[in-house]
This record gives sequence, structure tokens and C-alpha cells, in this order.
Amino acid sequence: MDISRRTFIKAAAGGAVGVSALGFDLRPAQAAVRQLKIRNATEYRTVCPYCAVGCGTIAYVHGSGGLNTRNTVIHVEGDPDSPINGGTLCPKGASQMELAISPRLRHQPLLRRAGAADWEEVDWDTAMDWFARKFKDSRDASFRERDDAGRVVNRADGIAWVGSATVSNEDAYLITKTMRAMGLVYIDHQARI
Amino acid sequence: MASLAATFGRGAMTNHWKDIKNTDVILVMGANPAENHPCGFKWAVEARDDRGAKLLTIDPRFTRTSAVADRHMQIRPGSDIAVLGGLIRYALENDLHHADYVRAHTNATFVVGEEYGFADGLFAGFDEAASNYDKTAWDYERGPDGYVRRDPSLEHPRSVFQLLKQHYDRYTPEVVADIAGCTADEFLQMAEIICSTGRADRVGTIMYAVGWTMHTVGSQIIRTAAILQLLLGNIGRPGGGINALRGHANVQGATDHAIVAGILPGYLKVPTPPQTSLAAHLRDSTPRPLVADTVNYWGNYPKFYVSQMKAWFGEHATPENDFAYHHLAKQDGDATWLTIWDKAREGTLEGFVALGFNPLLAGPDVPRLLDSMSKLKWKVVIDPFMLDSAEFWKAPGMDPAAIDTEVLYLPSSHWIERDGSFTNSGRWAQWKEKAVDPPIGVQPDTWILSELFWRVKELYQAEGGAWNDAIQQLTWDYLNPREPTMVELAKEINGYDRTTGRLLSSFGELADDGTTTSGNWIYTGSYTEAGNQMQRRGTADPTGLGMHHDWAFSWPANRRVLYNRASADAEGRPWDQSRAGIAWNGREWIGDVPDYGRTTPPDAAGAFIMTEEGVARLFSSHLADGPFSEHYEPVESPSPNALHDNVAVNPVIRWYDGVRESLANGDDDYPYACTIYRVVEREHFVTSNVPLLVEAMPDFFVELPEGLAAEKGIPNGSQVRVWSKRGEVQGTAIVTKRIKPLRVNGRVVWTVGIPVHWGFVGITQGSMANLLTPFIGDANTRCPEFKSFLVNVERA
Amino acid sequence: MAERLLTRFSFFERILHWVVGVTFVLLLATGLAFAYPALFWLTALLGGGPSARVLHPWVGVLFTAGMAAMIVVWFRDMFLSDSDRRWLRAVRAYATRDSANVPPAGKYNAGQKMFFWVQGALAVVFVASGVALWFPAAFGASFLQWMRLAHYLATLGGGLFLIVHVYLGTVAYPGTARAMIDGTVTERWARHHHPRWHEEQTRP
Amino acid sequence: MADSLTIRRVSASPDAFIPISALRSGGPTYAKLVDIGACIGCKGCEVACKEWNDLGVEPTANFGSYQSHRDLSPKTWLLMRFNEVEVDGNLNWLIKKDACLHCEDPGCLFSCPAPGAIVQYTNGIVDFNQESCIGCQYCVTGCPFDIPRFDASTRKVSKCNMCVDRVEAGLEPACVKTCPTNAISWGSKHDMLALADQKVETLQSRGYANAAVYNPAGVGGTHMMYVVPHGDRLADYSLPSDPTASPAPMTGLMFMKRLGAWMMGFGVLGALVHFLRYGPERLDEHGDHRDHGDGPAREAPSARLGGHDGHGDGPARQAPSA
Repeated sequence: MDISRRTFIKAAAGGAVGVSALGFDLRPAQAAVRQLKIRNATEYRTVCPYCAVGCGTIAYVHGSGGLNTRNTVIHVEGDPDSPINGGTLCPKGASQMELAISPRLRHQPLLRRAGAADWEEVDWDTAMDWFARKFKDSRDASFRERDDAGRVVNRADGIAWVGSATVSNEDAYLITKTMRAMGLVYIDHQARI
Repeated sequence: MASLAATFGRGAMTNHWKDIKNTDVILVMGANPAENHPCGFKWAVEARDDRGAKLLTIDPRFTRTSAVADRHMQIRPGSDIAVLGGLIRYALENDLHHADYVRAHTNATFVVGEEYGFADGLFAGFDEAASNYDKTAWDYERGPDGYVRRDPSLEHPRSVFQLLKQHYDRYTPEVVADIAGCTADEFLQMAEIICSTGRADRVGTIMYAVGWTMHTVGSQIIRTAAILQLLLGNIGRPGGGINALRGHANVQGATDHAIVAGILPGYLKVPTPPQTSLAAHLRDSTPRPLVADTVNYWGNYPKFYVSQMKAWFGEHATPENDFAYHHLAKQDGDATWLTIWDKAREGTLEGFVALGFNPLLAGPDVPRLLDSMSKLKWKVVIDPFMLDSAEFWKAPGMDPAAIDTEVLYLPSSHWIERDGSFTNSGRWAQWKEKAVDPPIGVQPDTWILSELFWRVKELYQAEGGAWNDAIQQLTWDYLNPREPTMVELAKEINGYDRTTGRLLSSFGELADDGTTTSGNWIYTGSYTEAGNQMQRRGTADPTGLGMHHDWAFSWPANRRVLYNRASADAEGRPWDQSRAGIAWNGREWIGDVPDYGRTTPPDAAGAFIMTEEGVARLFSSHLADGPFSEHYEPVESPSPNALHDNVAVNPVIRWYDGVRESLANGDDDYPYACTIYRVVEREHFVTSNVPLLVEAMPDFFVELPEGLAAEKGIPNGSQVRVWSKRGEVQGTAIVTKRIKPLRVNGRVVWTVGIPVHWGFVGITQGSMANLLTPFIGDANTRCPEFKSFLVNVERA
Repeated sequence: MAERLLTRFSFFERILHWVVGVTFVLLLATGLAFAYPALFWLTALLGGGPSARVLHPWVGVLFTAGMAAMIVVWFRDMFLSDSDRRWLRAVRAYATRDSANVPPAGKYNAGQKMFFWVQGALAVVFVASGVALWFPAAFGASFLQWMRLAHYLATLGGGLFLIVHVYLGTVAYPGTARAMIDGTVTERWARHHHPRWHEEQTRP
Repeated sequence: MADSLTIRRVSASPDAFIPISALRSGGPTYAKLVDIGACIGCKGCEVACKEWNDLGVEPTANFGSYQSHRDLSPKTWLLMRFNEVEVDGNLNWLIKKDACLHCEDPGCLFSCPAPGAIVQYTNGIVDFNQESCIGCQYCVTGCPFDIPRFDASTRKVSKCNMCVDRVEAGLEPACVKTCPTNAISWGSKHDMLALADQKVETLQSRGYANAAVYNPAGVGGTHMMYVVPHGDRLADYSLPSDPTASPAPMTGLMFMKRLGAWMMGFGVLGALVHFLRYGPERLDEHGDHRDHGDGPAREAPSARLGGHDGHGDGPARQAPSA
């Protein structure tokens, strides 16, 4: 903790302490403590990303949002208004700011070639082209318009999509909509496991 | 959740978190909410302290939930049905069930056909060759009017009530003790408290989680609990219910929106090959009423299905083309998790995409998964963090040079960088605000998905290929087609009146003629012309029961307690005035949003509107493994089946290739029962990236009972090796008093506990618990049997 | 003509004395600063509170080394003889300058010898309790509290002795202090204060 | 500035034992109440404390327990301690939130020699001010609960400050806010005492006959109190049954310090009086007192031997160093 930010109003340096018996007192009367770190932060109402209790949380963000700035999360704590958690959070919830800014977050697409011992960095455009190419090729290779009985099945058995129980409803819906349209049936998420 | 739908009509937590404060007895079993849902568990502690409710835990371990419970009973992993069956017997034997409720709101009065029977561990209709049941053997008996015959006296020998009594009569306290390893006394003390809620003025709740679902009999465990709660009259009532505690932020929502094999959003069904037309699909999927007085709300299935197809394919879904019926794949057979990996192992699955998911650590049987994964041609992992699954070719013992799978890792943004909604376990869809932009170099899931969609679509346009009309015709009318906004998607989910262009306000407005759209009918009403209902943050609680109708949106229709019609008696009077869910005031229902028409009189129809019976099912033909539950041993068990050892395990589970050989049943080399679980400091695997949480629970460990540790010469804190027939792990021993030896069928059984949170990627590394678990799943859900298997232990 | 001078303390002895003396004063000053908030400003002698707390034990190490050397060098001279015991019985006469009734002393009078032994004993207390207080993590709270008391009592004793020592060595007996400055005393001084020593020194 | 941060006591002041509140009126007094009977040991408070106070992470290793750290540290002000105990054949998992109790009579403050390094606000919070801390660790020895921890790298001692920055801003401490099961409550000391009584009653009605409030009188009561289900087994919670802010050696020390001050004062004074009475010693040329020169004849002739002979000069100067 950066204690130097804490300043005491001192009557005097070096042990000049009061003698109340004499009717005056040189000891400090009040102290200023570390400034509330969320004092000038902007609040955003969000929801804890861990379990399914759905605790309401408030993310405290620094940065004006101005054209030249990128904002930063500095703290997250429970939303006291939430009828679910009333502002409380478990250790996971209480440390979610660390999840948001974890030094282990990745910022670069990586590709591992067949037989390779390590990753290579690729740009997003290359990565997405690679993804689409693989997806289409496997779809084409495995697609069946009709089954052995001649019934229409329009199914791509060669690709599975799993996840996620951690995305929002809207993304979940879009995943289902897109993957069903692609003809996938191997679709699942964490509910089972 | 299959079993909840099979019993009540909907597969979700019946009540919600804050409602637990209204209860008198909380049975926590198959769950450890103090560790896995601490902030939801607060309401259990509040009930305990404010109402004097009894908090009970039944678990293989004395958990942190047990630490604040009034009473704890230790059982052997996988013996849950025996215990719950014993409770059913205790309630019936001692006449503690809520008779009026049972008569009014369950199918106890229904008469079952003569073909039904149960003997030697098998229900009628068993087909040994196919390992499944012909469920027509469980049909009700029909009366002359074509409806099911009912006996209000409950005395008909084939009434569900009498069959139930007969079926569970075998579960005496002694049998329970024999199977579960508790003592008959312990069990009776528990039973007395739990069954004290079978009265109008008392209500009890059950909190369960994957401690029940992750068994080969998982669905039937839940069924047993559901039956018990129905007998005690605890369903639909504030403070009651059977509450499934979901484990991830949006398991409920992702399930509602069907990133799940076999269903479409809103629990619509994926068409199958025999359903060669829309009509055939609708005929198979739309239940017909079994009695005259049922709402049978699933009768509206065609409206939900057609509206969804209109949402997806717009003008391309017309009555002429069966509303684009063939745009969707027809699923043949199971397509769930275990089957996916089985297909990979067979080599028929080429590509695998994991988004926000760490499949390798999720298991089961990691050695088998590694083998299967290595057979994929390509794999894409999309996550904010590097995952063990993306680096499976670097896993301990793997030779990267021998693995040809190409792997793409895409860094995606996470929750705080996106708006959108999460649906919690209690079905509350809560909108969250975006707090910051994603870091440079990172893309949102929506962008990744849209890019994939567009690039695949464009490839087809450029070079042709397999049939792709569905791709070309998929509705994608977003302002920025390369990245739809959450609001656009939320509105699409809610649905529109196509004639007026207005957002719908209720699924009651849906039509089956193509004039309405709805991406997911149960969410209709979540984003209306009045605005985003999920974003509401009103804190008013006029009933004092914690329903908070102005806070977010609870599907369906902002209803807070499912089946709340059952909170009142046949005349619409609440069973307990101080805890009224809804009440009939002569003109309309007041209280919660009624699970019933607002002005429908109490005697118009049965309370459970989602069933074709109109009532809840004590006897249900909706599960694969029996209309009642039955105790079967885990596939790896330290004990024979005390009831019928010739049918020791669930007879209708699917045995994947090579699995029988991977089990150690009856093998003295693996004498100890083992179970795996989470701890509160961690959430599966993502928290291995959070320094404070790693600090709070740094290392993989093995919980060992004191006696066993002494026997094996394992001091507390030393390194210990645990192995099953499939793999082995090593970690720090926590020698504890919290697991006791149990006497099961006359022999001593020790239980070993292992947490699931470690892998080879993360701030700290540790053994993968799923190296040990068997590749076998529940007969209905294929949920793997993570919770009960056999191991051996020694000091490392 | 200048008075004849006798060498009383060698260079080495004087170094020892001043090492012990200076360190003791520093220790006493900072020790009193830690004991009496009103004297906390004395920590400035060693650079302020935190630095005084760091340096105090190191100064103590120096003090201990000096003390140890002193004991080695001087302890032979410090055994009490019968005449010392007589001296002690006549201490009142000494204090009231009734020299006639003060038995003649050797190089050190009994008072000085007592001072030596008591300071030596106090040093043991200082060091023992000081080490404990230096490394509190290694000891229990209650033991440390007793050590604080012991350390303080030693300080008190040492402080009182210092007052007497300085007073007697300076203003009370002019001519004494120079024994620890240039190492010499006047014959006159020696003859008066340490007649037997004077006799030894001047015996042909 | 909020009234609640009016200082009540300051370490190393002449009358640290006399509350300033006797002189100045303060604001509200707060207290934290920890209901061990409702604690699930989730470590939410432990993590929230670290997060809010930016204490940083220290490497840990599982040592055969659910407990994260073996002990408190300068980076861990709050530690959940786990203890498995059988009471009357029933297993109890005793889980205790270990952190500063914020004594009404703080032994740490009384022990502290550095003026202003420890302050007690009128709101009850006992806070360490590291700018004034000299690193002597006397507070550690003065604490009856073994709470303060010394950081060898900064040579400062630290402990829970009850999130004084939050309290000053009108918020509850981070641990209180986060506690999922309401096992930690926050409010005025009066309300918390009343709540504690209610909680004890609830526990007793649930069969914990010995449930008790832990608010030990030996330290004047505390501003973090516990509701203890097994009040007869405080040792199992590692709670001292009779903590005191003024143990015997410290009382002795306080007394001796006062006495010592007088003694040293009198010592100096005595020397002065002596000097005034007898003055500096003046010797005549024979080494006799001038003022006593006419006294009785000396018995010891040796005293004059070689008095002015001068022949002892050389050897005498060399002898001691030879």
C-alpha cells in the first residue's frame, strides 16, 4: 500500500506532544487518510462473470472517455441495490477486477501448425481467413443433404461447436442461430460438465 | 434439467435466490452452495437465522456449507436415490405428505395402464438388445372420453399414488443406511426434519447442483427429489421448490438460447430425419392434452417454432417452404458432449471450435480426450486467456511432433468489455453495462462470430460448395453487419410483430402464420416497446417475499416463482397466507405474475400449465430410465447393488467404445470411492489467471479421511498420489476429520475428495482431476459421472 | 614549572573508554527517546526515529564490543581488596570530601571498581534483553515485554551511574577528566585520590 | 473532514492512556461484528481486503489445509483460520476471521514509542501511520491478539485499518461489504452489541448453549467483536480468554518509567546540590584539600612519598603502556 499518500496533520515534528494538564494539547486532532480510490471513478452497473447467482456489481472506471483516452477498470464491488446479493461478493467476485486486468490476458491470435512445437503469431485477418477456410472445407467434406433413407438432413457432421456458458444471452443466441444455419448439430456447452 | 421438465414441464430452477429466505427447511444435497454460490447461499443463512429454518446438508464430505448447517449427514457418492427414496417412503409411511396438494396438483390420482410393472431392477418395457425401454408400457389408462382415468380417492391399486408407495416401499431406513453408509438413526433424524414441511403452514426447499446431475443416474436423482417435494407440497410456493444451482454466469441463458445439443432456443426441439416436413415435426413436438382441464401450454409449440424460423430466415421462411424447415439440420441420435468426443475419436469429426470453454480440463477421462483431440484436423479456441485445451499438444506426456492437429487461438474480449445480458440460475436476465473497451488486439465474440459467418458465406459465394442456402438466407439485418450490437440481438430475441414492426410484449402474441418473429419465445417480453426490461433496476418489494418484479426480467413473462398456481389450493387460496405466491381474489390473481391466465378462475385448469396432464408428474414417462427412480450403483462402485445386483447399474446408459475396459469395477486395486468438486476460491479454470485467487487457494490437493491417511502413512501436507484405472494425479494431502469411513453393505468404504481447478496452464499448475474420471454419462442428459468413481491412494 | 604528570590510562584504554562512553551516551539518548515521548527528538542524534531504531542496536554492538574489551583489559585491576571494603564503608566520607577518613585507594578506588562491575552487569542485561528486542520475531510477546522492562531498568541504572560518573569525573573533581583525554593526571591529583597507586608509580 | 476521524489517542504521548475524548467530543463509534456461526469461510473478506487495500499478492503453498496462509503478514491483514474440532461427538469446522480487533484500550498504541505512529480515532478505529512508525515492533509485543506484522523490507509494521479511507467516506469496510452470508455486520457499537445479543440468542435457540459475544473487557472491549458459537472453547478459535492491554511487565514498565524519570531527575539534581555544597575539589600542592588543609595530620606517610622528587616521572609515564 502506498502509505506516502496518507498524510497526517501533525502539530509539529519530532515528538512535540501535548501536555493536557497544562490546558493545551499539541497532539493532532484529526487525521487525513488515504483518499478513497474510487472517488472520481465512473460507475458502470454490470454482473459478476463467475457463477450463476448473478450478483450485481459496479465497475469503477478511470478515464474521461475522451477522444484521446482509453479507460481503465480500477475496482469492482457489489451493487448494494441488487436484490440478489445486496452488494456482497464472494472471493471470486471480490477479485474480479483482477480478472478484468489480469496480466495473463492475451492480445494476439496464435496459430499452431501441424506437428509444430510452438505457436506462431498471426494477424487477425489471416486468422479469420484460416478459420473460415477450415470451417468451409470441413463443412463441405462432411455435409450430407440426405441420409441413407433419402430423407433431407442438411447436416454438417464434421464440425463441433462448444461454448459458452459464459457469454451473454445475445452472443449465445447468435452462436446458435449461426451454427444451426451452418448445419451443425454437434453443439454443446458447459451445462453438462 | 431434463428431469425437472419431465416432472413439472420446465427445466429450470423453480424459485430464485432471494426466495430461499422464505423457507422453513433447506436441504442442500448434491450441491455445496456456501462454496459455489456463496452470495445466493446467503438467503439460506438468512432463513436459518431470521425464520429459524433448519439447514441440512447431505454430502460425501462435510463441506463449508455443512460448517453452518444445523445437521450434516455423510453418504457415499452415488447413493442419493436411496436416501431420497427413503425420504419418500418415510413421508408416505408416516402420512407426512401434503395430501390436499398431492390430490390437487399432482398426477397421484392418475391411473396407470396394466402393462406397467417393476421387478428386479427393471421397469416394464425393457428391451435388452437395444438397452432401452419401450415407454408405451408406462402409459396411463384411458377412460371412455379418451382422457386419462383418474381416481380422486387415490385407492386404485394402479393409481400413481399407490404405485409410488409400492415402488419406494423397499427404501426402508435400514436399506438406505446399507446403501448410503449413514446410520438408520441419522437418516431418521434427517427425515423427520425434511418431512416436517408436508403441511400447508410449512414449506421446504432443496438446493442441488452438479452433485446430482453428474451421475449415470443424475436425472433420476433429481426426479426423486422432485417427487419428494411434490409429496410435501413444496413446489410453486415461495420458500419451496427444487432449486438447481447453475455453475457459470450464463449457463441458464446459454441453455435457454440452446448452445445445447438437441434443442433450439426456448427449448424447442431440433428436427430429426423422420420428421420430413414441418407438419411432422410439429405433430411430434406438440403435446396433446391428457385430461380435459389442462392449459397444456406446449400446445402453442407451432407458434414458437414458426416465429423462430421467421426470426432466422425472414422472408425466406414462407408457408410454401414449410417456413424454411429444411434450412435446419436434422439430428440423428445423440449429439452431446461425450458423443462429440466419441466422433472425434472415431475420426469423423474434423474441426472443433471451443469458445469460452476449456474442454480438456472439463473432462471426463483426460487421457481419452487427449487421444480424441489429437485426431482432429483443426481446432479453434476463443478465449481471453490461453487455455490448456488450446495447448493440449503441449500437455504433460504429449509429443507435439506426433500431433497434426492445427490449432488457432483467438483472444476475445470478456464480460466487462461487453454489454448484453446474463440469465442467472433463478432465471433473471440482467443486462450489464459495458465498462471499458476491449484491449487493443482483442476482438469481441460477436465480431469473431460475424467475421466467421461472413467469410464462410463469401467463400461459398466465390467458390460454391455444399448446400448453403441456409447460410445465404440467414437474416442478418444488423446496422453494422460485421458486428451486431447486443441491443439489436436482444430485440431480435424478443421478437417483432411483422405487420406493425413493433416489438412484442408477450409470447401470448406469437402466431404460427409467419406474422410474428421471436428468436426465443421464453424471452419475449424482455425487450419491448417500453424498453429493455432486463436493464430495469427497481428495488421495490411490495410483497416482502423478495420477488422484485421491477428488477431485471425473469423468464417466463417476468414470473419469479415457477408453477406458482400450486402455491394456492384448488379454490385459489394460498396454502400459507404469510407466504402467498399468488391468490385468487374472485376476479384475478394477485401477487407474483401468475403461472396461469391472470383472470383464469382457479378451477379452470390444472396448476401445471406446461404439462399435458395439467398437474405435476409423480409418475413420468419423459425420462429414458423409468417413470419412477431407482437406485443404481455408479458404473465404478465400491459396493454391489443392495437392491438388485443383477441390474447393478443403470440399464439404459450408453456405453461408448472402450469404456467398459477402462473401468475398475470389482477390482481390489481401486478400493476407494472418489468424488471431484470445486472450491469457493476458484471457478473451474479461469481463476488460475487471477493472482489473488491463486494466492487464496494455491495448489491442487487431495482430501483424505484421517483414518485412511493413518492407515496409508500419509501425513497432513505431504504429497500423495491418487490413481484410477484411467490416469493418476498428485497433490498435497489435506488430512481431515470431515470425511468419515462409512459402512456400506457391511464393509468399510473410504471416500477421497479431489478439486477440479488445476491444469498445466496458469499461475500455478497442478494435476487435472479429470485424468481420473470415467467416460460415461447419464442415461438422459449424458452428463458424465464425475461424482463417483474408484481410485487408489499412496504417499508420493 | 609545570607540575609533574603521571600516566594513568594508555591510548588504547582511552579509546576503549570513549568507545564505550560515546556509544553509551548515544544509546542512552536514543533509548530515552524511545522511552519518553518528550525526548523523542533525541532520535535526531541518530537520524530520526526509524533510523535511530535501526542504528541503536548496531551502536549497541559497538558498545558491547567496547565493554567486552574493557572487561578483559581491566577486570584484573577491579577485584575488591580489604582496603576497598574499608573504602566502601567510608564512602560517606568520600562523598563529603572528608579525605582524612577515606582509606587510601590504589589505582582504582572501590567506588570505581563497583562502578565497573555494575556497569559490566548492566551490560549483560542490556545485551541479553537488547538482542531479544532486536529480533522480536524470534520471541514471545510476554517475554519481550519483560525484556523491555529489563532493558529499561538497565537503562535507568546505567543512566544514574552515568550521572555520578560524569559528575565525579568532571566538575566535582577537576583534573580527573584529563586522565581520559591525554591519559595523564597530576601527581597532586594522584597523590590525593589514589595514594597507593601514586606510590607505586613514583617508587623508584 | 468527517467527524469520525477525530483523533482520540495518539501513541507515545505523555498521556496516551487518557483518552482525548475526555477533552474533545468525537463523532460516532463504529464496530464490526463477526458472527462465526454464519461464516462459511469463503475468504471473500480476505480477498476483498487485499483488493481494496492494494496489499499485493504473496506466494502461498497448500500446507494441508483450506487456510491460504499460515499466518498474517504485512501483505495479509485478514486471514481465515480453519480448525476442525469435535464437540460432543459433533464435528465443527471452526472458521475464524483473524484480523485486528480495534481494541478500545489498544495495547499496541500503549506500547508504541513513536509519537503519532498509532492513532485511535474517536470512531474506534486504531490505525497505524507508517510515516511515523520507527519499526521497533513494540506494538507487536503489546497486542494481546498477535495481530500487527512487521515488514522487514520497509521496516514498518502494518495491520488492518478497518478501511479507514472507506469509513471516512461513509462506506463500510471492504470485508463487511463483501461478506456473502452477513457474517460480518457494521454499524454503531451500540447497535452491534444489540445485534450480537440477538445473534447469541439465535445460536442458543439453535442448540449452542455456550454461545457468547467476544468483546473482552481486558482491552476495554473491541471494535471488532465476535459472536462465538462455542463460547466455552475460545482456544479452539485461537481467541485469548482474558486478553489485557496492560500486562504485568508493561504496567511495571510504565511505573518504572515514571519512577525512573524522577530518579534521573533527582540524580542530576543531587549532583548539582552536591556541587553547590562541596564545589569543585581543590587540592593543595600536596594533593590535599585546600579547604581541609588544616585538618588532622595524615596517617599515611606514603601519601607524600616522592611528592616533588620528580624522579618517578619517566617510568611513571611509560609504565602503564609498557
